[in-house]
This record gives sequence, structure tokens and C-alpha cells, in this order.
Amino acid sequence: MKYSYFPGCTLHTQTKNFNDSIKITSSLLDIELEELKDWQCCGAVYPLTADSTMGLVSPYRSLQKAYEEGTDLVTVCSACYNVLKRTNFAVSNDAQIRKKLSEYMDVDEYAGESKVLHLLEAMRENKGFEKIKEKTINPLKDLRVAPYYGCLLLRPSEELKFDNPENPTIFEEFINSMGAIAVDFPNRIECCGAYVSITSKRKVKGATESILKSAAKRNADIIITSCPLCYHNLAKEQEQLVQSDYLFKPIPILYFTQLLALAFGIEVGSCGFESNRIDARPILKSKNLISGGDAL
Amino acid sequence: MSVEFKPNIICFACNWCSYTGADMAGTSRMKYPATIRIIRVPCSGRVNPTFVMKAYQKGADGVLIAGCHPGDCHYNSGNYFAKRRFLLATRFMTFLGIDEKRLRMEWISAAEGVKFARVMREFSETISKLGPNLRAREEA
Amino acid sequence: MMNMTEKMLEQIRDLFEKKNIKLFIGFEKGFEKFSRIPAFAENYDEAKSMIIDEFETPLLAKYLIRELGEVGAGAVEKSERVGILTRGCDYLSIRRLVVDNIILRENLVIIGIPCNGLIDPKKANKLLGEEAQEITVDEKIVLAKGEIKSREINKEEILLDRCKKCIMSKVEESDILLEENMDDMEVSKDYSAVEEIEKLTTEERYEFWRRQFDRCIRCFACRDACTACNCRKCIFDITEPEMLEKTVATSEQFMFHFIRAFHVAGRCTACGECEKVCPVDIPLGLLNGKFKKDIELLFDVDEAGIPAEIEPLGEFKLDDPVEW
Amino acid sequence: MKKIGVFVCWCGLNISSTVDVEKASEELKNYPGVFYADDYKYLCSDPGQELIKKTIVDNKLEGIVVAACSPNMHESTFRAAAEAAGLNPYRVEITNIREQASWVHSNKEDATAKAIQLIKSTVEKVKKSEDLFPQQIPLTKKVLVIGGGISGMTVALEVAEAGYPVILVEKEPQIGGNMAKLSETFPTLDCASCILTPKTAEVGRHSNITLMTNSEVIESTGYFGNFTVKVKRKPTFVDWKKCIGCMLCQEKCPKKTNSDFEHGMGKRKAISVAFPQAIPYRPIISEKECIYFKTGKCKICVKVCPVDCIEFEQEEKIIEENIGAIVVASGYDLLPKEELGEYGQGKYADVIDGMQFERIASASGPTEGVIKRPSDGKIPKSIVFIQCAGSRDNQKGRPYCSKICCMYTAKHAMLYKHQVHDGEATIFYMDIRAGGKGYEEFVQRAIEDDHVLYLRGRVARVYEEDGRLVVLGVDTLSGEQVRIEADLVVLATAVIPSIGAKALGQTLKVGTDTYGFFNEAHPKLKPVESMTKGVFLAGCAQAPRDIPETVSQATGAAAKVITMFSKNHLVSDPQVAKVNEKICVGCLLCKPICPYKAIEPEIVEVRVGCRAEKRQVATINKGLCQGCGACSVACRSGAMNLSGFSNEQILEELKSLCL
Repeated sequence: MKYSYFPGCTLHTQTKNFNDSIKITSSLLDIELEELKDWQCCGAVYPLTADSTMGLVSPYRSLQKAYEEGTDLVTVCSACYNVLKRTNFAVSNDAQIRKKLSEYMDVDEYAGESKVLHLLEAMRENKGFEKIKEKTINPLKDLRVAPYYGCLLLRPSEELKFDNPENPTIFEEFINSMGAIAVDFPNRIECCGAYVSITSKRKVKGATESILKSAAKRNADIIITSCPLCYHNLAKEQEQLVQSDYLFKPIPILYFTQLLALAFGIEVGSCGFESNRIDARPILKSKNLISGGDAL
Repeated sequence: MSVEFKPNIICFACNWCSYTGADMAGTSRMKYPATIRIIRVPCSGRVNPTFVMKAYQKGADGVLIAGCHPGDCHYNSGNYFAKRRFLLATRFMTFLGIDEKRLRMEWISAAEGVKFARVMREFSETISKLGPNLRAREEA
Repeated sequence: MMNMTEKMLEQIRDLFEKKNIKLFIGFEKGFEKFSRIPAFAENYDEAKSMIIDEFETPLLAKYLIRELGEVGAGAVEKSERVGILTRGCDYLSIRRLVVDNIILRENLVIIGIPCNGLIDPKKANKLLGEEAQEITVDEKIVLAKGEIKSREINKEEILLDRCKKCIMSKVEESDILLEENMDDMEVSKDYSAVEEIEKLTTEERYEFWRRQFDRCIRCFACRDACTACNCRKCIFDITEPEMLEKTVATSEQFMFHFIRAFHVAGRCTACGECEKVCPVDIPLGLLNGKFKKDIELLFDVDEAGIPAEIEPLGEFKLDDPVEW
Repeated sequence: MKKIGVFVCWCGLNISSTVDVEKASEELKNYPGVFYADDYKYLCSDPGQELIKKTIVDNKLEGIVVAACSPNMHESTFRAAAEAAGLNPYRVEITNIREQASWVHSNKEDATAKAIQLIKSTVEKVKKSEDLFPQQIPLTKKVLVIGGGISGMTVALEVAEAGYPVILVEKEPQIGGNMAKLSETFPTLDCASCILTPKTAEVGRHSNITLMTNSEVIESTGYFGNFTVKVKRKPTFVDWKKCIGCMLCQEKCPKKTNSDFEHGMGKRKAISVAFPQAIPYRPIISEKECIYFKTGKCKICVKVCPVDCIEFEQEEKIIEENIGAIVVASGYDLLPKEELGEYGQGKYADVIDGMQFERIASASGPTEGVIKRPSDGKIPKSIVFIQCAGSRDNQKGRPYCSKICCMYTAKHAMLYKHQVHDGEATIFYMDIRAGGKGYEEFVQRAIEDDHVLYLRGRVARVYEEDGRLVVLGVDTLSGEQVRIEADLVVLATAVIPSIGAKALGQTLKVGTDTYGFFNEAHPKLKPVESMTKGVFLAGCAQAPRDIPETVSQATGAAAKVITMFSKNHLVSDPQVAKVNEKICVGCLLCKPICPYKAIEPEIVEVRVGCRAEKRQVATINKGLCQGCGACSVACRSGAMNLSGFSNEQILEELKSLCL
């Protein structure tokens, strides 16, 4: 199944290591990701703009491009997913906005025909989870993985229709299909602070701490997330937390495709563990999921 | 299409559900264009497709049949027969060259005053856009 | 085929002698070469002129209404019965009248004959020219003798249109069966003509039908030829309420053809008589065909031409299509 | 041309504000066929009706058009007035120029033009009207009450006391419904079973009441006064006639299972009776749980039973009853906890709903009235009550208020504080709705005397941590986010119609609204009648309500039934189908259409010239026909017509509306 791939701003810079595992795992699940030509920032901060229509301009442009290429749009970051899907929803339901945007950018009207999917959703739609079961050579036996959804992936549910906003299950299915144990911790759908970290560090500290502590309390080995923004907040805050609270046992945070690559038996080098803020390899080694040599 | 074209729309409303729904829209003071004229019939099953053809012939620009939701019909099966008759009648009228957007069927329950008003506004707007129906119409 | 006629005549003599029929309806040669017309015999010697051959014959069922159902009293037990010669398509029309309670099956003696497609005289004349005197048929090849020479052509070219879409080649049940059908006609559903019209735009369709209906002179021949039109008093003859006004304006023409087609929707046996008898050749088969196609599609009826106990518009299913 | 009178009503300002009433009546004065046209302030008032009567008599009018409010409101009033003046009531037609003209249009000119056209089309309809005379049809004086809760029992007792036979059908093996499960009842805190048991006992022994428990209605045909109902009596596998109620079988039965009556808070045996005061006090074997049914062994109950009344091979029975009226009292259920993801999706044992708390607090309950935690049986030190769990919540599809939770939660908190004086009871609420008699005082007592903490705010999430429940909420009055650790969380989940109510509605052909509550004929004027004549409603089947309201509504429904049975026959609506035998050919295409099977063939004698001819035609059973008119469309020649909405009338109405 062919999709046009919207990487999002960090995938070629800070979280480049996620990009490699995304490419390998999705091709193994015969999801073909062809990068959108000259994409630009998805307008992640669009809810903050004063003029609500102006905020839709850049996502509208990306959606229009994907529509021209005739394929649905796949994103790998919850923030991009939220912004693009909500723009799609606004544009397909409101003729005024559609007219204003197309006149402003003098392109022909785009009325939300193409679909916006998160990579996880694309997997679910192409029977990904059964394929994962088949293709897992290195099942992650008794590895306790805490799935962190965050909020942009789930809410507002009428527009996103991603999963049950109060009790999502897609990540649990994903983890079980790799043979790992999904840890149910209540803060999995609490917000990580997202781009509030720019304006008020204190708020983000409170949010991320309660998430990390509640995962730790249920002795999770690994936390996986579906969004580089959540990864950044959780990982960066965890470094401060480890200094300030010496009792706290750090939990490595991975992007979900990194773990998937491991399960598919891809050699550790290209899983990109080396550039995660907290190294996951010692834990993985202790569960002998990676052979001795790689865990240098 | 001249500005002051006012469509003439006939609505057959079933007494138990849609007519009461129309009353509900009235009691809640909802507004819809005065282009709609409602004929009360005991059941949507009472509406003979020939009446609809007669309406177009006599100058109606749009006809709307409102009945109970399937399963809710006061007479148990009236709306199911109406559905079968108009599943065929709409396709046949379209086959004869009458625009299918001019005939519409809706399930509206007694509690759905909001829906009644919305459907009337929508249908009146569609027909105003389509303009007067000159096909199969009696020469004045 | 000749012995078929003899067999028939034997049966007719036998029926008249046993006195259980007061009348027999069959065919005899018409005025033109290949035309066959209905023949009525109240005793054996009147029946001698009756023949059976491969040429197109009108459907006889409609005459039963006059013979049995004088004032719509057909559905009442009669003392004497009426015999009728029946091919598959005739049987469909007879079944239409029986299911509509217009006549009682007990009042009939059905003599079933086999059929694998009839010859259309118009097509035969056009193809073979006026001088062809005699056409004999064996299996698939048709021999035609004119003054000068004989000529072989494929039967397909002069086959009657309705036989190409034959719904029932074998008589489903009969009192007397002269001969078993040789082989089944392989026939497929063909709504291409209807689909042609459906492909047009709405304006084009309206124009097409306006031109057809403007030729209609309201002679009601189609109604009189149709076995599905078996009302005692037709709605078009009733003045209060006046469903159809007498003016022959375009809107009235649409009204007439809409009502007639709707009245036979799901009940028409696609016998094609209406189209055949129409003096101005209006393609009524398209109108009935459209209903037949939709009924089979929407209410998953496999053959709407075979009259069912309850007509499609007389029943419903809970899982009928939702979008109206 | 008929002499028709047109009366246009002002309805005070309701119509006259957007429809120029004078212009309308002026214009109708010289409309062909109209002999008299006038407008009047309030036509439905007595002077208004006097005006109509007088005009009919003075001018010998043959038809009346009243342009006023909806026919559902006053059609019967104006038809009665015409009848009093000697005019056949079915010569009177109503034009709805209030609900369907003045109230829904704002432009006066358009509204007036439309009103005039509507009145003219009704005049055309009246021109084609005929004299119709209602028929008398026989009536079975027996009522079927569906649902054995407090509302069903009240109806049954009232109607039985009036001397008419009652069939009471109850889905559960015993009557008492939800009320039997309650501990105490607000606002007087008297114990539910103490005030309920006398009622159930009386129902049990009343000679006029036939009790059919463990049964459900599966089919209902016919029409008001003459219903034929099929009741499926599910097998109880115990012969209740022989059984003496010693309950030895329940004692000795080895198999324990969850009790539905206890809502999962307590256990019961495979053969058991739901609670000690149950009526009928007879056990029932649960086919799913009983060891014999699964493995063919055990049969201990057969061994211990002194009167040998265990019948494993008992079959279900279908009983047919002729019924005159039906009262739907199917009661309510609570929204299943599983639908509330934010409060643990039913995963946490100590998050329970209101009914489960009732069972824990009930003296005859599994904990003998001591409020304990279902998980470990400890006495909770702190309980959090969460109001409006699923109600007043558009996203969950239930925007309505369930009306009874504010009161029963205050009661729960009060009962808890009476038992555990130092316990903390916190109630998260949006608004407290305590509008009944003595209700507000009851809540004030809970706050002031029993120190129940009311926190105004919604709860965002409940989750389990170290064996306790953490409740994350907000106190909107102080603006602070709140985190409370509780031992027990009680959700006041939404009141929803009882499971199977929607299916019952379709069996009885009674409409239900989008949430599954039954539609009443008129929210203000006919709250206890359904849209189907002869079918009445009582209690929570129609909308959430508390016990006092349920009992008063049930008594109302019973009164309706009794008035219906007080007459020896019923008057049927003459607007039914009619066959013109001169045109009918007897094809009976109409027969399969009729939902009431009112059309039959008949052989008639007809003179044709000099001889008599026998012919088949269709005939209508006027009692069965309800006037839906679907058959008249199937009739091609127009022989089948519907009086009151005839082809002629509809066509004339249509033509005059289209010009």
C-alpha cells in the first residue's frame, strides 16, 4: 500500500535515528512511504495563532500536495497528525474556509478528499499487527513495555477518530504482537506538556514527572511513544529527574519503530539506540534481546 | 435564474411521526422557508407515486415524502412499502428525465423537530438552486 | 413440425368429444405469408384450420379474460372449461392471470408445446425479400424457397427479439404435453438497451422520451394487449378522480406512460406484445425493462418476469436497501 | 358546489403576528364554494365554538374549514362542535397555519400567502368529503401489564381492585423490579422492602391478577380493545404448583454463582430464589449454571426435595391471550460501567454503581447491610461519589438528566455516615436537583448534620494505585485541581431504558425515542398514553422518574384502562378503507399489503343484464382496518379508497397547492 510520507521537522535532524527504523520496519510491513516533495513545517502550533484560518495555511498546502500525488498522507508524529487531520476535517466541512484558503494561496479548491493517517493507523489498516506476529524473529519475551499515547493522538475524538479516547488499545495490540508485555499505567493518555515546554518549564516538569513515576511504579522496563515531541519532553525531563531524585530508576524511552526493528531482528546498529538520551541497550541486554557484542 | 424565483415544494408528511415532528419544529419556533406546503397523510405508505407525478405536472418544483423511521411505523409496515415503491419510482422518474434531486424521502420521527426544519431548509435551498421544474409540467 | 399439428388436432377432437371444453384457442395462417393469427374453435371441425409452426404468434392468454372472465367473474368455478395452446411465454401470461385471480387454473385445459425460438416475419421478409414463399426449419439452419432458388441462413438473424431474452422456453406445467422440449435455450439477461438510455444525461433522456411520447396517440392498444393490464375498469376510463386528462399534451403523455408502466412494474412478463402492437413503435419494452432491471437489482429477485404468488411491490424485506 | 364555512383563528398573537388573518378570511370570502368566511380571536374557546355552531345552523353549511393550530390539538374539538350543530363531523377539516406557518416563518407576506393557499387547498379537500359514521366494536375487558416493578404492580392492583382481570408479565422469576433491590428510600429513609412487600404479597394473592413471571411478550397483533398477545413462559425447571417453598434444594445445592439480583455483589446457588421476601417464593434453576445440565450428574436437589417437584425436562410454553389494553411498565436499567472509560471501564472492583451500593447497604443484601469494599471486604474509610456518570453528557449520547441520582447519592452518603461516623464522604456534583417534596431538606440534612462534603466539579479520571483508588477531579468553586485517595468510588450512572425495551416497542408497534424511552402521545396532556391507541405507559419506561412520580403515573395509567373498560364497546374511527365493488376485479393485489389482515376475498352476486353473475371482490373488515391507506396505492384501478384521506381529496388538495 503506497502512502506519501510526511516526516515532520525533527525526523531529519534531532530524531534522525527514528527515521531509519521507520523506513526499514514499514517496508517489511509492505507499507511504501514515499516522502512528500518539498514539504514544510506542519504548522504544529496552529492552535496558538490568533487568526485561526492563517494557522491552516501550511497544513493545507501539504494536504493539497499529497492530494495531487493521489495517495493518502502518513505522518509519524502525533502533533503533525493532529494538525493535518484537524485541518482536513475543517476544510471538508466548512466551505468558507476552503474558499478563503484556496483564494489566498490561488490553488484550486481542496475539500479534504485524501485521508491523513498516523503510521500506527496505517499498520492497523494493512493488517500490520498480524504481519508483525509473522515477521517477529526476536520476540521481546518478558520485556515490560509501557505504551505512552499522549493526547494529540487521541483528542478531540470526533475529529481524529483514532481510537477510544478514554481507553485506547492500539498500542497494546502492537506490543502484544511483538510478544512483549504491555504495562497498563493510568497516565498513558496524559499530556506531556508538548510545546508548552517553550513557555513554562515548570508545567512540563510536573506533567512528565507524574507520567514517568507512574510508569516506574508499575516497573516498566521501556516506555515507547509515537511522537518525537513527547519523546523529547519525557527524555529531557527524565535527565533532570534522575539528578534531582537519586531513588528514581531511569526508564529508557524509545520510538515504537525502534523496538519493532529489534523484534524484526534488524541488526542493532541501525535501530538507532545510540542516540537515544537514555541508553536502552543495557536493559535489552539484561533481557538477552540483543547479543553481548552490540551492547558495547 | 431570476432572483425572485420561489420554489413550490410539496411535502407529504405522515401523521404519526413527521407531521408531529413538523409541529415540534413549530412549537420550538424553528424557521424554514415558506416554500414548503405540507399535506397530511395517515402514513408514508399512503403516498401513491402517481400523486408525485401529478405534483410535478401541476407545477411543483420539488416533492418530499417524510415518514417514520423503519421499525417505528404506527401501522407497522407502511414505511417499508413506501420505501420499496419510491426506490423504484425515483429511478424510473430519473429514467424519464426528471432530475432525481427533485424527489427526496426522509425518515423523521415525532421527536425530531430539529431535523424536520433542517431538512426543509436544505431541500428548499437545493430546489431554489435547481430552478423551476419545466419537465413533465402542464403548459399553463 | 407437421406431425405436431396432427397431434394437436387429435387432442382437440378428444377434448371436444369428452365434452369438457366449450372452446379451444389456437393459431391459424394469417393474411400475409408468414403471419399467424389467433383461431377460436367451438367444435372439432372449426379447429381443422389450426396449425403449429415456427412463426411468431400473438399471446393468446389475454383472450381468456373475455372468454372466462366476462365481468371479472373469472375467479369463480365454471361448468365448462377452455382449452388453449401454450408455449413457455404463453404460460407466463396465463400464470399472470391466475396469480391475479382473474381466471381459475381449474377453468383451463393447457396443451403445452415445445419451442426453441420463433421466427419474426418482418425480419424474414426484410432478409429474404418478398418472393420467399416457404421457410422450413431444421435445427439451427433455416431453408427459404423462392421462385428461383433455396437459401440457407442462420436462424439467429430472423429470431424474434423476445426469444433472444426468453425467460421460459419449456411450459412449466400443462394438462397435456404434446412433446418434450429438445434442448434448453441458452439465454442471458440483456439490459443493454435500458443501460443505453441510462447513460444519457437527464436532459437527453427527457428529450428522448418527449420525442417518443409525443408520437403516442393514446389508442390504448398496449393496454389491451397486455395480460398484466387486467383491471375490470381501467383507471384511465374513470373520470372521478381524473388521473389522466383527455388533452394529448406532453405532460399528460408522461402521466399516461408513468402510470401504465408503474401498474405493470414487477408484474410484466416481458412478452413484448405492447411494443409489437404499438402503431407508432414507442419502445415500451425499455420502460418495463427499466422496472424489471431495478426490481431484480434492488430486491434481489432472480427473474422478475416469472409471476410470483405475491408481487415484488406487495411485500418487503427488512434488509431492503437503506438509501432510498 | 358545497356551502362551506371557513373560520380563520387569530390564536391571540400566535397566528396573527405573522399571518394577516383578516386578509386571509377576506380573500376566502369570494373563493368558489365558500359561503361564509370569518376570523375570530380564539376559535377553540366556548364563544368561538358557539360562533361555528350558530353559523352552521343559520346557513345550513355542508362543510367547515378551521384554519388554526395543528389537527393533533383541536381536530376532535371542532368536529364535536360541528356534530353538536347537526353536521357530520368528518365534513370538518383543519388547516395548520400555526405550527406549520406562523410559527415557522418570519416574513409576514410569505406566511400570509402560504396560509391562504393552505386554506384554499383544505376547502378543496372538504368539497370531496363524505358523511362517515363511527362503528361500534366489541372489547375484551382484560389488561396486560408488562413489567412487575412498583409501577406494573400499582397498575395491576388498581385495575384488579376495579374488578377487571389482569395479566402481569415479568421478565425476572420474581416481581418487585428495581425497588426490591433498594436499601432505604429517600426522602423518608423507610426501608424499601418494608413498604414494597405488602404490595407484592397483595399482587401474589389477588384473585383478579394472573402472575406470569420468568416470561416475556413475543408477539402482539390486533388493535385497541382487541389485542391478541403471545407470551413466552420460559421454563423454571421446578413445578411451582407442587413446590412448598421449603428451599432445601437451595441450601443443599453445591454450585455457587454470581447473582444477577445482587448485581455481582453477592452469590447465589444454581437453584435459588432471588431474595427472602420474593413473590412468588419459588426457586428457579439456572440452565447455564446447573451441574446437571452441563454434565448430567449431581441431581442433589431432586434427592432432597420432599415433594419431588424438580423437572429438568420442562419446556417453554407459548400462551395466547385476548387482551383489551396493554400497560408498558418495563422500568429502567443503569448504564453499564464498562461504557465509562475514564472511571476504569469496569476494571476496578471497588468502583461500583448506585445499585451495587444499594445491595451492599441493604439488610437482606450479601453484606447484611454493612458497607464493605467488594475487593477485600474492609470497611471503607473514604468514599467518593461521582454524579452524572454518563448522564447530561452529549459525547456519551445521553444529554438528559436521570433525575433520581442526586437524591439517592445523598441517601447513600447519609447511610454511610450513619455507619462510619468518622468516614469521609465526598460527592462530586454539577448541580443538585432535589425538587420533590421534602427533598431539599433531605440534602441539607446530609450536608449539615452528616457532614457530607459536596465538591462542585467533574472527575477526570479514577485509577488504582497501591490498593487504593485515586480520584483526579476539580473543585470549580475554589478553582483547585483535587486529588483524593478513596477506598470506594460509587458512580451515579445514567438511568437507561430496561434492556429489551426497544424490541418490546417494535413488538407492540409503540415508538421509542432515540434513547429507547417510550414515546408518550403528548408530553404535557397525554403522558400516560402511547401513540398507539390502547397501549399505555407507566414509570421509568417513559422517562427516568422517582418512586412517588412512578406510583402516581401508574395510578393514572390504571385510571385510563378502567375508563376504557367502563364502556361495553368501543367507538372505531370511520376513516378506514372502502372498496368500490363496481370497479374491483378481485385481483387482491391489496391483500398482502394490509398489516392488520383486514382484506379478504368474497364471492358476490351481481346482476349483469338479465342474468345474475357470481364475482369475486375484495372486502374490508372495518374493525381490523386502522386506516393506513397503503392498500389503496397497491390498487391499480382505484377501487380501493380510504375515507377521510381519499384519492379524490388528496388530489384536489395537491392540485390547489401546486397552482
